[in-house]
Amino acid sequence: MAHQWGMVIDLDRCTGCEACVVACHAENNIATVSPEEAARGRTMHWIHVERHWEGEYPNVRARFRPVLCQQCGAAPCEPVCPTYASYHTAEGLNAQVYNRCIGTRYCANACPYTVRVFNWFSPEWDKPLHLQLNPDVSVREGGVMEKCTFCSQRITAAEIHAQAENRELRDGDVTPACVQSCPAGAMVFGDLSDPTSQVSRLARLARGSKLLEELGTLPAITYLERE
Amino acid sequence: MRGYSRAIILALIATLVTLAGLSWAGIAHSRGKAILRQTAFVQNPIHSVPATPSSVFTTAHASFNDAVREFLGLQSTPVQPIAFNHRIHIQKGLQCTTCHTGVTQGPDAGIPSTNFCMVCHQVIAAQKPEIKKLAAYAAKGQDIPWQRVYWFYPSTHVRFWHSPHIRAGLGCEQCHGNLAQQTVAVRSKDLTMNFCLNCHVAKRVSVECITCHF
Amino acid sequence: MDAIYGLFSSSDAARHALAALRTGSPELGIKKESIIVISSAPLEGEGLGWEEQRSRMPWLAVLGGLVGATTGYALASFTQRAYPLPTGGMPIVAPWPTGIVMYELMMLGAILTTIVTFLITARLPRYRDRIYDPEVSYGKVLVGVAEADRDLSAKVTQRLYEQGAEQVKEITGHQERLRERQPGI
Amino acid sequence: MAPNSVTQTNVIDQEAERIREDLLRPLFRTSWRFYTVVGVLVAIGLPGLAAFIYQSYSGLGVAGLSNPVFWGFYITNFVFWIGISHAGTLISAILRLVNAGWRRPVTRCAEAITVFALVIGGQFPVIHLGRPWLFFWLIPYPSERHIWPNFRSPLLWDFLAISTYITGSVTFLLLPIIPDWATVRDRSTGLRKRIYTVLALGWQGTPREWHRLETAMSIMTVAIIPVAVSVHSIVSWDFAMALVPGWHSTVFGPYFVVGAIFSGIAALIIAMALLRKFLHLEEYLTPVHFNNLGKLLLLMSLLWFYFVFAERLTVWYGNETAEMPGFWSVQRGQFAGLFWTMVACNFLIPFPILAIKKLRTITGTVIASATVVVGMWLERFLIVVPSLEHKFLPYNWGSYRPTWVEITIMVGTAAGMVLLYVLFAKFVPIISMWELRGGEHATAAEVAARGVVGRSGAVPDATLLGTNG
Amino acid sequence: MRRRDFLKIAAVGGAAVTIDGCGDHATQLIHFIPEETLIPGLAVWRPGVCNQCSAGCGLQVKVMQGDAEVVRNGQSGLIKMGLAKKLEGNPQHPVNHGKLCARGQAGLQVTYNPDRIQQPLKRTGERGAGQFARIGWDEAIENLVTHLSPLASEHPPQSLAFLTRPLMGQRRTLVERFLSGFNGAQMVSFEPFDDSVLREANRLSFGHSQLPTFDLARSNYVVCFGADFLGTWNSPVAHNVGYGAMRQGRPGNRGKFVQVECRMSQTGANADEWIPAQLGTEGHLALAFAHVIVNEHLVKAESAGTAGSRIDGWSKGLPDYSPDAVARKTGVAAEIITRLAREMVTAGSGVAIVGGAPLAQTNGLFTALAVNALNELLGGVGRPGGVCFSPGLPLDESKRRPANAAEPRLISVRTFAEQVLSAREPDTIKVLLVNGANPVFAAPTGWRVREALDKVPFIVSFGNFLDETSNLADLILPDHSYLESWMDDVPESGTVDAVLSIAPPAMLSLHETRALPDVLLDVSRHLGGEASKALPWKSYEEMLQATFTPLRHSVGSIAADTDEEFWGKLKQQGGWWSSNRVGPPKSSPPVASFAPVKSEDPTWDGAATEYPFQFLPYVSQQFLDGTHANLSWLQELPEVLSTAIWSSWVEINPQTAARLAIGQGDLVEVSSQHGRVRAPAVLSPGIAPDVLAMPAGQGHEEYGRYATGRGANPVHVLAPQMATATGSLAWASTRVKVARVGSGDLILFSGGPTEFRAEKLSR
Repeated sequence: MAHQWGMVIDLDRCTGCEACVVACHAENNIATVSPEEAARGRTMHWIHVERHWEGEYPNVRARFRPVLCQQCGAAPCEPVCPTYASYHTAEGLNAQVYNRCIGTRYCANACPYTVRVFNWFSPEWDKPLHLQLNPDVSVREGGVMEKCTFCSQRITAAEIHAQAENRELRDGDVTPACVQSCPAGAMVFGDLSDPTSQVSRLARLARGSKLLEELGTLPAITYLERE
Repeated sequence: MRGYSRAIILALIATLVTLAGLSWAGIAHSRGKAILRQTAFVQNPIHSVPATPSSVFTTAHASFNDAVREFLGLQSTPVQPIAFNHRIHIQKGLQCTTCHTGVTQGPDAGIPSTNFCMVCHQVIAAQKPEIKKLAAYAAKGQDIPWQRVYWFYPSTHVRFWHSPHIRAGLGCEQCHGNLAQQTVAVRSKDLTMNFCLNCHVAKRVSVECITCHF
Repeated sequence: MDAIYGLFSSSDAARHALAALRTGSPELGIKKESIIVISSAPLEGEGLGWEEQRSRMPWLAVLGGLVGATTGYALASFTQRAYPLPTGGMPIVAPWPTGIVMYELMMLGAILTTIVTFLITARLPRYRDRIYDPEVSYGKVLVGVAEADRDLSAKVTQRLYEQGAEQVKEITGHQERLRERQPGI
Repeated sequence: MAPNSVTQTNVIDQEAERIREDLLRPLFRTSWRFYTVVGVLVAIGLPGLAAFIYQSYSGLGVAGLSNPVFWGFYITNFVFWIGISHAGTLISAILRLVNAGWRRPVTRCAEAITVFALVIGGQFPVIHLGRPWLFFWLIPYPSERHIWPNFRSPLLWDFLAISTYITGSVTFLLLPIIPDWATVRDRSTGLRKRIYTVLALGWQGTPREWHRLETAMSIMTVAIIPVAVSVHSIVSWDFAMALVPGWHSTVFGPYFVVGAIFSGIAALIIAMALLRKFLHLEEYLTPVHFNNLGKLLLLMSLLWFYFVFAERLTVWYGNETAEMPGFWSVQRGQFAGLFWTMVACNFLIPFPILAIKKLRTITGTVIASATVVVGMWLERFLIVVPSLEHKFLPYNWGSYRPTWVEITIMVGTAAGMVLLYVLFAKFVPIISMWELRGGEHATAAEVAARGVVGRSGAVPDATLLGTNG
Repeated sequence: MRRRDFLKIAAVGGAAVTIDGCGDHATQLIHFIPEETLIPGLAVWRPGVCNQCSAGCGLQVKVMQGDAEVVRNGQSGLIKMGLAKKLEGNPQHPVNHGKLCARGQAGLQVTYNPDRIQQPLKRTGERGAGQFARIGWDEAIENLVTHLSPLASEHPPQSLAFLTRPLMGQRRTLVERFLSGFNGAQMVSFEPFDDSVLREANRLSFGHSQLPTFDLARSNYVVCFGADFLGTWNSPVAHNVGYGAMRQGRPGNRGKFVQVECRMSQTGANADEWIPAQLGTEGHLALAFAHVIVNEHLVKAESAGTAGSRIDGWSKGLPDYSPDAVARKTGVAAEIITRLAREMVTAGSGVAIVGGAPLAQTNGLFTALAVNALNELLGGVGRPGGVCFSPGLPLDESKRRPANAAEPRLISVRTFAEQVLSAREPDTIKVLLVNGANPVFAAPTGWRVREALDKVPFIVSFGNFLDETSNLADLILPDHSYLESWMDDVPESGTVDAVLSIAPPAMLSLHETRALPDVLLDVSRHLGGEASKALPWKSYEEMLQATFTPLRHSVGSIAADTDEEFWGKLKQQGGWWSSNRVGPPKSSPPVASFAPVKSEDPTWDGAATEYPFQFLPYVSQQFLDGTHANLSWLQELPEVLSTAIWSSWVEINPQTAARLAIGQGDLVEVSSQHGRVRAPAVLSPGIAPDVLAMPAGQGHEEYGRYATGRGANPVHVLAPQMATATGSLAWASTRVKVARVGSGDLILFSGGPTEFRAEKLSR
């Protein structure tokens, strides 16, 4: 049985510190754009923390929700791609194959979570910021769609290492950068096909729900709602 | 007759005006993300202008020529600073892994530094012209600027791990040709996607796109 | 290719000439099949050769459509199965989209078949061995006889003039030389 | 009987010859106006080309698109032009199918619109690509990558549908041109003669050729209508297949098709008016044509209004959380101005003009058409952009503001369309000469009276729209 | 058109000419022999110590081989070297448990910042004009020695000052020892939003002059007064780790969290109850809680011990602080006060936290003491789920300084500036050494730091970057980044263990920089005499080894037989921590005599009539006090509540804004008696109607390409008011007025409307 990678995000733990956001930038060679580009809404965040206000002052509350690619089981973004740049892997990942992407941006329109970002220009780094680039991950070129991969490079590396040690992957062998960084432990990653994994156990909690569940996209991310 | 030609002109003008209005006034008003220009400022004058960001690392092409070459998949033949002879080293009994140490452990095979070469060549064949070049590099404290022989364009987004392939029992020659027959390494295999896929399909290993493209 | 023909100003005259040639064909020693009519517009009415025209073109188009649809299915299913990449939880060969592909290729097949059938049955393009007169494009109707290597001039010329031909011309040899023939010879 | 008949035919002959001269005049005489027009159009078009090259090289970011409004002017124009393309083939096919006699002067200029609108519209999906140089990956061909296009993608359906449509339309346009090219061939000399000789394919005009041509045309007529319907349905499915509030709607197929025909007729009326004016075809493109097309336009305007109403009603009545922000932004938010302009352009203005018989003159229909073209462009824009601005998660809403690049390309391609049309009118008789028989165009009454055109098995004409002129 | 675009177009045009004319830039550079060998493509993880704030988190640095362009022996070339690629928390570290905050993650960009000073610089133009010449290290050291040697030999009083941001670990010792060689040398410590009030209060209440550690993980009830403890305050990563456990770490027992503040912070957004109280009255509110608890006999007043005794009227049941009276003062309803007070006690284990704006008032000490007393009353001090103080290392602290050396005087920047400006002989301070502190940017204009610096004859900066203060330097000796140098720290809080964070350089230096400690050692060797006697080590590493190997004899995370083994393991592990937890200390014996504090209201600068709004600058989630404004990742990190990026802004209550006709993004001018600042408005539902808040950190005049000229600096409007007890800046005690001055621009990450309600969104 292939792994089915999934994530649980406990909104009761999430404090909106955004460590995940920077961790993701660092891990995945995500470019910062520029103030001008940012003003056009062209930032490249693969994960962002949504903030929703509730109520009026003084009975006001804010809720945070980290939103990243939900790695949907029935992903609206996948079938619309004419070149198979977006497809579903056997391990439940919603893959984005950069070299196949011709930049129709159809997938980004189809994505109800708006978590796909487009390289409007080829990214640039002011020297020597390019030295920070993670050699494990491609630097995407202009005209290519990208999004959260569940840090598939870490999954691949963990599989290679496990294979080298002649063993199966264990729960906790793979942690995407955001999960690794989350100080409050709000994010848990693992194999949903293994009923004993931490992520499976958490996903079964009554607090769990999927984002925009009614759309039938079958996200691999379960949100545990704030109590 | 005159009447409707004027009407057409008016309609055209109206179209243009609508378009202009659309683009500059109506569409992107207010609440969106795009509120251009940033004008928060302090009263103190800014006395030095920040340096213009210089673009150094980019996947964009240096020239149109590069772009065309990449599009056509053309790779120029590397010219090595020293005519390293693979055949002799293999004949003398050296293993590939003696120098390419990373190949069993990580993604990259790696090339040893000048110092490593000099461990042997301090003595061995020290008088040969190519070895003298090597010694000259070593004396200057410089590494040899080897040229890559096998590589992919960045736009292919290919990530390749050597170690799993070595563990799977693949010989180096599968992808690099028989280096025991080569002097200076040349690109003797065309490492296309077809080449990789055929092997992956034959050996029933993953043909998921993201196995290699991530 | 030798031919002889008359140019007529009206379709009625042309029709009469055609009828005359047909009825007189044994007498003139010409085959019915070698009688030609050329006009700058489809001619109206009976007796101008229309009734003889039959074509299987619609059926061929239907057949082409079927072939197109089959191609569409084959293309969609074989290519998708060759490198099966699941998307959106859909089957590898998804029925509805394949239906669309089949439909479009069916129509394409029908259209291409029609074009090809048209070109073949209308014997186009053909730049050589054709009987033609530029006068046709000025509205004249050409009626004549084309039979290889036969001298039919006198009788046929006569007959054509009788039927009101404004001009009678003949083509001899492979150079397609045009020679106007005078009436009454 | 015979002499009488001869006299009669001679008159017709002269008449036919005059028609030919009228229609061939633009081909043989070139005025300074032609060069001016071509010059101006090239001058407008080239910056568009330059802008596209600039965009390809710098990155799509030079356009005004953003996250989450990934589609903007380019796709708007794509849909718009594909809509315009329904001018021709569909209208002409319908008129052919019902054998409306008055269609004869209209069909070719309509079909030409189709082909060129497709050529222009078909460029937009490529223009809008992030990596346009890789557009050929949409074509199913065997490659060393072992990967084929994804036939589940509406964009691929688009590709197939537009390919089929353009093949069909070109055929539909070219087949009846062959005899006319033969005519041109016979009347020209030198290089032009050689070119037209090739183009005419050695057309003679035998009954066999005429028969095959008409058979082929009747098959094409039948075939092109479903293709045209499918093309715009598929274009609408580009939207309807995506889970975007405001897009995911079943009514989009017919809604788009109706809109397409609507804008197509409008474009045709404008084109006819221009041709009539500049090529002096007053005698051939008569008020009757404008009147008839005006009625068609009126019908489509009503249909369009019906669809807009139906679509809005269900959204409003359903009051779904996700759909309402986009809906209200169009009804009374930042897009309200454009929306009500659209309603005015597509209904409020053209409806009275077209409904009142006195106003349904050439001037009237042209004014109505001009507003409809603008209105239909706005409609496409209002389908594409506001929905993308207001997707499910409000945190991610965004906005769109086009840049000079998009506008330049848009204007440039529009100029390109006109340029192609002008050149076409220059090199091809814009009214089918062989289909237009002497006297037939004179008045609609005459058209109605004259009845059948001699074609085997043909339905008597003037059954539908030609009768009540 | 940007230059880049032009070049690209030019490239297209020139393509025909330059066919095949382009070489690989990299091949034209010399390749140096690598100084360390790593397996290419494989990552090694090396320990590190985070220097992005003062929490002292332990790092794990992912290092991979890469080609870097460097200068070696004056020659530039390429070298294969280990490059830090990612920063993660050290999983073993007791403070951060393998986690790291956004700012910590972004620390990578400090090392690779394009605007780093790459080699020593000497001023060539006017001071402040930003004109510098590159010089070699020998010349630079010689230059410094020349200026310092007269001071070392002649012993003039107050001849040398060392302006620094709070120093970590042994760096502080080293600098103190260095300064001890100069008679009357001063240490000027500067931290813009410092916690000296709280330290003082903790000294008075508990006998520990340090920041507290909270055992949130075992707490059932957290009430926090104004501190952004999950975002920026104290040891945020440790707090987040604990907070997560408090909420969902114990099945069936979810701790409650109440936040008292007048502007919703990132922390406050997480509260179960968010209670806006009048700024400066938080102490009263705390005592009102105590009042209810004591008077309802839930807990005996005496149990508050020393901490209670610091409050006037404590033993009498705090008669002045009845819920009704306090409700009038704070704006918090009496019922809420009563209810919360009861909840706190019944919850079992509770902790009260105070920090940030409430202490940045003239009555800050009162507030802090009040909360401390409440804390003690709740029984949380030194108990599970409460508050405690991290123990120091089990080392003999007396060795820190040579016995005969005088301790350098520690003064504030304000005092320093006053001294310089008021001195009769203007050159009393002859040399000023600056390390990391940027008071020209972050101190209120009223302190006149810039004028003072102008009067100092010779300024040396050890800064990595040209900031507003370094820009005034005569000589710049750039420090290594913290990934390139030996780092050590003893976290002040965030852990109940005794912790030493220590790490060798994770990577070789990228530029021609030198570590500050080694430069000081070098300089002291050059100076000779007293100065060198105080610093007998050859290198900082040697000093660290000498200092910390004695830890081998304490029970801790490392067992080793020899000092070398211990040192080796220490370097590998990235620190040492006591393994059997040194129990959190109980309340210490009373500290000196201290008159109990009476109810004290804050004093506001500016009349309420003319300046109707309280101005609340706050530590920025992205940039803290502005130190990180030059990191592009953080500039593009949306501030989580406003979602603003690349911006600074003024937060206004929507109703207030409506009254003043201010719309979202409008440019507003905020002015006090002391200055004005302009920034776009952000309408925030989470701010009191009479408060204007503004994040610190932007508005740099000189700080590299990402920060310079971006946003506005709220410090410019601050009154130079002090907290009465400690003399630190009362940065939240200024009144301002606001007016719309135009249509401003604001970059928001979220394009969505603020009024959208989440409950409609998902179920």
